Parts: sequence; structure tokens; C-alpha cells
Amino acid sequence: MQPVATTFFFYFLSAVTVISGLLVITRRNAVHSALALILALIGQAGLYLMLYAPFVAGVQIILYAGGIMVLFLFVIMLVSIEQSLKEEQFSKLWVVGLVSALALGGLFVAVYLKGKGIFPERVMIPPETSNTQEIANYLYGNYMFAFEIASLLLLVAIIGAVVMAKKRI
Amino acid sequence: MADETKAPAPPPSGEPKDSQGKPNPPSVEPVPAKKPGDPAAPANPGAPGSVATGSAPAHHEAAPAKPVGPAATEWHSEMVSRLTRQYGSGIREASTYLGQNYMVVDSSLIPELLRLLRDQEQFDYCVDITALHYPEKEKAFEVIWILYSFAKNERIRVKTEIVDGQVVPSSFSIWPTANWLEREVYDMFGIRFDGHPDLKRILLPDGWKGHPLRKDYGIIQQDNEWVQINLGIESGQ
Amino acid sequence: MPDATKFLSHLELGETDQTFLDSNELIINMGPQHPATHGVLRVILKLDGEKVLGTECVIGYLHRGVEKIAEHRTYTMFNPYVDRMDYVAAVSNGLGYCEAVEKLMNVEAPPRANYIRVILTELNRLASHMLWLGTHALDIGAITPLFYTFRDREEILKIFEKYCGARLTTHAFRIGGCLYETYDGFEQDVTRFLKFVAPKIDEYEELLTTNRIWVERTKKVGYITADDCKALGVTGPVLRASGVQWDLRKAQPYAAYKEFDFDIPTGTNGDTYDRYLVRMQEMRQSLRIIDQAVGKIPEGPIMAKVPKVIKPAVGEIYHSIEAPKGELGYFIVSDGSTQPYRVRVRPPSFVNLQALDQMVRGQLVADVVAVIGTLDIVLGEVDR
Amino acid sequence: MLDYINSYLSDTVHVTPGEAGNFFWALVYIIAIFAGLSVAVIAMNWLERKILAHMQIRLGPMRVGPHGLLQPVADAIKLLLKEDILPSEADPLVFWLAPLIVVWTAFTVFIVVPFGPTHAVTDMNIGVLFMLGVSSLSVLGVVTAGWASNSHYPLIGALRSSAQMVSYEIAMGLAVVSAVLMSSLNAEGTGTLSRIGLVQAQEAQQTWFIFKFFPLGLIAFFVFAVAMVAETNRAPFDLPEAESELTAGFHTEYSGFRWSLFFLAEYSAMIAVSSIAVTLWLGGWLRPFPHALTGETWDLVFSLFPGITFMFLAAITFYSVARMPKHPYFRVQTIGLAGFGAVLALIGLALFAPPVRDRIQDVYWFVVKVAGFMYLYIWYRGTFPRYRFDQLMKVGWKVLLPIGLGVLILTAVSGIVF
Repeated sequence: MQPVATTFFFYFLSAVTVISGLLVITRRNAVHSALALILALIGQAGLYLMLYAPFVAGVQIILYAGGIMVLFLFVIMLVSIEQSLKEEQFSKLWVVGLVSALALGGLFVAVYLKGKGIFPERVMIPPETSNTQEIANYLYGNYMFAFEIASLLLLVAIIGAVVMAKKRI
Repeated sequence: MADETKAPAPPPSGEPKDSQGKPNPPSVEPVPAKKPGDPAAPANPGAPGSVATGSAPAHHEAAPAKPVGPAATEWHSEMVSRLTRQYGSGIREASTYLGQNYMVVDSSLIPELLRLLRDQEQFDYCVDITALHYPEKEKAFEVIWILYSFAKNERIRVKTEIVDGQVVPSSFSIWPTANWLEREVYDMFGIRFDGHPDLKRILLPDGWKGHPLRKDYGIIQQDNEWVQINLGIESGQ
Repeated sequence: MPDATKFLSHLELGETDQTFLDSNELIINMGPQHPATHGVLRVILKLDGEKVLGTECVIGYLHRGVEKIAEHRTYTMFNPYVDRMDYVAAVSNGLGYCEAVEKLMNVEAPPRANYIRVILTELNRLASHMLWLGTHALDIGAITPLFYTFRDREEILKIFEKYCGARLTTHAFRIGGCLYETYDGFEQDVTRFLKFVAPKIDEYEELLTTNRIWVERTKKVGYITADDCKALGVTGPVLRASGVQWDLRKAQPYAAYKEFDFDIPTGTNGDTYDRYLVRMQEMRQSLRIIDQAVGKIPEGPIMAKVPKVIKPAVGEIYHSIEAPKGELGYFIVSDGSTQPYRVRVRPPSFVNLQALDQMVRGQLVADVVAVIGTLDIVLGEVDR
Repeated sequence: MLDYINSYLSDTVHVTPGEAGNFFWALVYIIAIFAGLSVAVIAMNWLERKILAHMQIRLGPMRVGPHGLLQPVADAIKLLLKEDILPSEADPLVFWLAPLIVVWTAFTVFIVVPFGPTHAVTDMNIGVLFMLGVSSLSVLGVVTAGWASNSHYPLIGALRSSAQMVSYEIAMGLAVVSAVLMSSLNAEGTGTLSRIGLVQAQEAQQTWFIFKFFPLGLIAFFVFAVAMVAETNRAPFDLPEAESELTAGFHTEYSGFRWSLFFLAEYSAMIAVSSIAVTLWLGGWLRPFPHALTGETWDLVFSLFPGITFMFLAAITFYSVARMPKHPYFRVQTIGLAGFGAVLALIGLALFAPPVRDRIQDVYWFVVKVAGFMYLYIWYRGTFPRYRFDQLMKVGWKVLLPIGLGVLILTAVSGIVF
């Protein structure tokens, strides 16, 4: 199976994603962290491409980077963020943070020690060419019901938003 | 430059009332009889040269004798008679000059008379509110309302004389157009209108001191202090 | 007569109270150097998001103290100042002032002068409406009409220039009549212009009247009822668009308007679209008047017997004419000397602008621009 | 290295360089597209001024070069030399980043634009999806530009334009889906998102999608045409930089080179979006009536078209050279214009040569169709006033969206029925 791009790109993309992920949490300015998050999402989309999943990469760009992040930026801009900048950054719940960090660390160590054994042996057939068609068949074939439930959920969310805004007009 | 100020009150003289339309051409009228009931205009000291007295043009300098201009005549209309019956001496004078009717009323009648004119007499459009300044008269200011009635297609002027500093009731509640018109009169003459929503200067900057259209306000006079503070320049004078 | 409190400007500038989404209101300045305020007008807008809660006009940036100057100039010397007030419709200003002084002196301009005056005033009304249409459409975003209207307005200005040497502030009339005899070929120029401009007005209509976006941007925008117009003293096309059939040229005819038949276009629901239609019709009516007038200019003198030095008798007079923007009135008080004791100008733009707050409340920011355009105000006249 | 290059040129390979993994040719195509795009932007700049001027009975730029031909060059130099002001409290990083985001998105869209069956940088399986995704990223650039300028009006302008772009993306998406649906009416029953595939589907079904199921294709095309104008903030929807209300939208604080980036991005976005419309509805590089007028003679006639157009342009140039005033001041301009005419004539002649003629066919037809759309943009700007913001939203949500949905459903139904 001919790799999509040389391994260099894989390291480059994952480096970009990790660094911008760090940037998200370290930046004081909300807009900077939002932009860093967008960069991380686009890096992730690149990784999906490397995994022969162009459809998911496309959807990732449209939904996350193009849609949700725009709303993030809207909220950041409309709500005045001056006070939050001045407040003391360090939250008091560092105990909880510490415990969860330790748990995650333990998990990583366990995976590293076990090596490949944990993951199932099945090798995915990379349906590179007809990826979108495959997804379409699954989506509208076996998982039709789940798809309908999801769209119903979205409908409820939209109606909720309209009702909330309706009060105003 | 001392500008010559004169009492411009309409010359008291009687003349047959001409039609409301186009005034007839100026005719040399008989010796102007002094109108008794006109306390407002002081006895017109024989106006220098310009007003010819007597029927024959008296001898004076080279300019040909200019016939005395058209004179204000008594304005008889049932509306005027109704108002005089109701307010009596309040209506000082109601006359027509060059075909335009105006009445001089006492300042105490102001909001009530105007409201009556608007409601009963259908003068529903207040064309203009302005003022005049006669420095030498003890009632120094004259406030003028120009009213027009769409129904009767008729235009009249209501005038009152007030002392400097006297507050005139605002006619904003009668005609909302008075809002800016009265603000401009205050801005230019310093006449205060009570009952006006927010009486402040409209054309001149807010901090300006002095009311330009008063006769005692020089033509090139400026509020130097305001100019220095705001524009930071040494003003012209 | 609507009660006055309605017209109070809701602009308590002091405190900004909370609105629905408890975001404070936005107080922004539009002007005085804003591209769409037709000169130096500053409008303080109190916004809740896009909706206008209240406006306050700050004017006076162009105040030159014309009325004070009048008291130190002779009657003839003050004549050119009058053109500088509404510099877009300068001829009408001049006509108003000259006729007021003539009335004060009880003098009648000869018929030939009256005819020339009517022709030039109606041409000036056309030019003023054309400039209005160009800038109004530009504010709403249609760029093209501006160039069409200015090309046609140029023709009118050429006729003015040939007649009296000036294009805009023409100072064409004198007290007692007109100073200049019509240059030979005046009638031909005017008739050629009439044939040239008639289809052009249809061109403007083609561009805008049925243009969906233009209709959507102007219908039900800047709505004002007839009663509110009368209460606020609004006159001219704005009043006629609200359904009041009143035009000083018909109600109290002056100059030679008695001899021409033309009708007064009126709108029905007093919104920006109706004002646009009324003004377009008015342009066509002006063409009708000019057409009738240019054919029958009577022979005879163009200047009444007026003394060299004008010293009207003591007295006062109020004379008003139908300027393109509304009723333009002159209240002149004479004390018998060569200089007027007081000249009060009743400017239509100043009074019409007062209606802006009433027309714009509850509309959106983009409509403020459209309404300022439809009021057709000229700041030279507002500030005097 | 040489055989690496030749490997792609051998006729057997019928795949875009990207897919063939041949980076050299992909790079060549990228450079070609960059050059073509900048020439197109320069031409658009001149054309827009000239055409708009002639629509408004004025001449447009005439002074800089013959008939203003050097005007775009003058503009470019002016923008490069102008001082690049950074507002005091603005956020320097985001201020610098915003125009870049807008330009990135405007240019990355072009890697999937198919100028011919094999003339595209690459052909992704999700071509159309990728384009929509990237064009939705440009909203970020606009929003950050407005926020970074840290002043009232740009912020309001930015929020407005991003709200507009977001709401019109949906209408655009729906129109695109109905076109893709049409492409799936072939044997295996699954359509394709790849743009070359779409054009080939139109070729296979022997009809441009605009004419398929007669009114439906046209309506979908109409929805897309309106949405694309709104997407690029142009003509009746150019509210964000509405001079008459707010000063000038999100790029008020930008000047000099940064402002020209926005300017460049706007034009390339226009070209990109109209290229989507051309590929999806007007049969990308297919020449008109590919199947009705087949046969040797017709192929020859259509292949002569590129040459004819350039010769026609040269003729116009020479005609205007003839009409140049004889005054010595104009001598340089006449020579310049004559030279420009000669260049056009040469290109025309070159296009008549058989080897060039065949290769250039596809690209020529694609460019002509996109040029048609460009003329439409300018025409809109000349005639339409500006929509108010709430009307703009009303059209987006209450008019285009329902129509888009309706067309989608009807296409699906007619797909099954016919």
C-alpha cells in the first residue's frame, strides 16, 4: 500500500498538532488560544488524510475549523474578556488536576510496556479510492437508525436555540 | 460702528382697508392721523426726511419725495372680533400690513391663545417662531409666531412684546416643531422658554457665551475665551 | 394633532440603561464627516444592536451667521448671501428673497421677468432633485444613477452659466426683476434640453423603480404620517408623500405660477419609496411648467421701476415660496433705512431634519442613511 | 531526474500529477496556477474599473498607460510602497495573521480546480467537500481581522460579514449536493465528489447539469450563483464594507501591502467560487455541444476558437491604436498599445498551431466560462443597490435555503423516476 506521504509529513503534522495543543492552554489571550486550537484541528485533519480517510478530513475542516471555531471566536469577541484576563489564572482545584494527570500517566506507561499486544490483530483494509462511497454505504446501510437519531437530536438543538432567541424579538 | 437704530414700529396711520389679495399701488394718503390706542409704538418722532409729511411733497434734499409707504390698517375679521370679545385688552392690536394680518397680544395670553388658534381656528401648522430685538424700548424683545392653516389657506402672525430676561411659555406642547425653533431663538436672542423639553444651544457650540442676534452683539464679536480654549487660536479681533 | 411627548428625543445621553440581552446600548456618532450625511451633520445614534432607539442631531458646524450679516448689509448687497444657504437650489433662494423685498416695497416684477424667474426656478428644482436622486441612490448602494443624474444636471448648469455666468450660486435675480435679458438662443437651449431630459428621467425610473433591492430598501422605511408632518412643520415632497396635497405654488401662487397648469404629485403611505416617486413625478411636472413657460415669454421690460438705493418703508413682511426642499420663508423687518432691521429665513431643511428622529426610531442603522437621503437636507440651509 | 520528469509526460498516464505522485509536475502546475491567477487578478482589476465605468457613462482609467492598461501595475506599486500602519492597541500577531488566513484559504482552493481532464494540481476523492471546507475557513480570517483592528466599526463589519458568509455557506452546500446527486445517476449508482469525476459525469450523461431535469438544474445553479456572490461579499451583498453606513468593514485599519492581500484574496475567492459553479453546472472544460456537433469538422471549428478570440482582441487593440490622437504626447502610448496588440496577435497565431491547439482546448473553454461569471460580478455591482443586513439574512435563510432543500428533494425524486 503506497503511503500517502513520506513519514516526514507524519511527524510534522503530529508535531504541529501537539505544539498548538500546548499553545491552547498556555496562551493568556483567548483569541490566540482559539487560533491555536484551529491549527491543531487542521493538523488533525492532515493526520486523517495520512490514514486514508479523506472524507473524515474534509468533514473535520468544515465542521470543526470552519464552523465551531467560528462560533468560538464570535463568543470570545461578543463577550468582553477583559475581566477574565485580570483574574487570577491559577484555579484552586489543582488537587483534582494532579490526580487525573497521574491516572493518564499510568495509562500511557501501561500501553508502552504492553507494546502491540493490546490492539486487536485485524489489519484495516485501506479503502483509499472509494472511501466516501464506503462511508456512505455504512452510514445509510447498517447505521441508518443511528443517523436518524443524530439528525433528530440536531433538530431539537436548533429548535432550542430558536426558542431562546425568540424571547428577544 | 454705531449702527443707527430706529424704532421700526409700523407707522400709525389710518387707511381704507384694502383687499386681502395684492396690495394696491402706494397712494399718497392724507395726513397720517395718529392712532390713539397704540401705546406700543412711541409717538413716531417726525421721521427724518424719508417720510414726507402732508400731501404736497415738502422740500428736502435732492432725492425725490418718496411717498409714505403702505400703512398698517385695522384688521377686521370675525375671528379677530371673537378674540377681542374673549380677551379684551389682551389683543393689543390686530392689523394688516401689505395684506398680511398680524396681531400683537399681551405676553400673558401666549400658551392659551396659541392653543385656541390651533384648535378652534385650525392654524395647525406653525411655520416659524422668531424674535426681534429693540434695545431702546423698555419691552426690548418681540417674539413672533407665524401660523398657517391648511384648511383656510390663511397665514397670520402673532406677536408679543417681552422684557429682557422674561421667560416665555414654550409652545412645544402645541406644535412639536417649536422644539428646534425655540432652541434657535434662545441660542440667538437669549429668550428662555419654560416647558421646553431640553432648551440648549442649537447652532452655536454649547459653551459659547453671548447671543449673536442681539443688537448689542457686534458683527465681528466672538466669544474669545471659547475660541482660545477649544480652537487654541488667538481669535481675530 | 398627535401629542407632543411622542416627539421627545429618547436620547437621555447620560445613562445607558440595560436592554434585553443586558448588553449596554451602543452610542455611536455618525458624522460630522460621515460620507452619507450630506455635509457636516453629526447624528448621535443610540443603538440596541442594529436597531435605532433614538437619535440626536448636532448641527451648527456650517453656521455662518447669515441673519446677523443681513443686518449690516443693504438689501441688494445681501442678495448673493441668500444663494449660499441652500447652495443646491440657489435660484429658488434668490427668487424668495427678491420677491419678499419687492413685496415689502410694494413693487411688482414685470411679467417677462416673472416668466424668466419661473423657468429658471423650475430648472433649478430639476437640478436639485437630480442631485438628490444621485446621492440618495449612492447612499443606498446603487452607484450608477449618480453618474446618469450628474450628466443631465450638467446640461442645466450650462444653461445657467450661459444666462448669468454662474453655475451653482447664480445670483440670477435682482430686487424688482431680472438683471440679465435672456441671451439669444435661450428658448432653443431650453427646448432642446426638455427633449433631451424627458427620456432620461424614464431611464432613472428604469434603473430604480422596479429594482427589487431598491424597493426593499425603501418601502416602509422612514415612515411618517400626515398629522406628524403637520405637527413637525415638515413641508415639501416629504409632506406630499404622506398624502397632503399642498404646494405653495398652487396654494399661494407667486411669480407667474398662476398662469401654468401643473398637478401636485402626492404619495399615500409616506415612506421613502413614496417620497422617491413623488420627487420623480415633480421632475416631470417641472418639465411641463418649463415647456408651457418657454413658449410664451411675454415681451416687455425685465426690471420694475425700483430706485437705485432701496429704502423700503418701515414695516415687516413674511413671504414664502415652494423651494425644492419645502416652504422657504423670508421674514424681513425694515426700519426705513437702506439696511434691513432683521431678516429671518425659515429654511425647509432645518425643520424637515427635526423629523429625522421620529422617522428613524425603531429602524436599523442602514435606514438612518436612507432617511437622511430622503429628507434631502442641505447643511448650508440647516445651519445658515 | 530526467526520466522522472518524462515518466509523467508519456501519454499512457491519464491522471493529474498530484495523483500520480509526481511532485515535479505538481509543482509546475502550482506555479502555473499562481502565475495565471495573478494575471487574472490584474486583468480583473483593470476590467472591473473599465466595464463599471462604461456602464456608468464614464471612461474609467485612461491616463496610466494606453486606455489605463498600466493602471493595475500602478495600483500594485502604490500598495507596495504605501506605509503599512499597525494600529496602536491592535494585537500584532492576530493583525499580521488575519490577511494570511484569508489569502491561504483563497489559494488552497485552487489545487482541486480542474482546467482539463488531467490539468489540475491533484484530484482528491473529496474535491468539492475540500473546497467548501477551505472556503469556510476564510470566515476565520475575516473575523480575526475585524477583532485585531480593535476598533468599533471593523468589529461590527467583521461580525456582520462572518454571519453573512456562514449563513450562505449552507445554501451553497445544498446547491452543491443537488449537483453531486445528479452525477450519481450512472450505472453503479454512486456519484462522485471529485471535480474531474463530476465533469466526466456530465460528459457521460451528455448534458450540462444546468440543463438536467430542466428547471431543477437551473434553480440549483441560481441558488449557487446567488450564494457565491454573498460568500465573497460582492455586489448586492457587499454590506460589510458598506461605505455609507459603517466606514469600511473589517479591513478599515489595514493599509498598504496587507490591504492588497485582502484585495487579492477577494478576487481569487471570486474566481475559485465561480470555478466551482463552472465545474458543477456548466461542464468544466467541455466545449459547447460536445456530443451534438461531433465529427472532424466541428472539432476543428471549436479548436480554432482560442486563436480567434485572441486575434479578435488584437484587432480591437489595433483599432484603438488607429484612433489614438496624433498628438506627440500620445506617441509613447500608441507605441505601447501597438506592442500590446502585436503580442495578442502573436499569441493568437501560436494558438492556431495544431499541437498547441489541441492541448489548450480544455483550459480555454474553462477560462471563458469563468470569465463569463466575472462579467456577471461586475454587472451586479453596476446595477444593484445594497441589501440591508436583515434583508440579506432573510434572503439567505428564508429564500435560498428552502429553495435549495426543495431542489435537492426534487432532484432525488426525478433521479429515481427518470
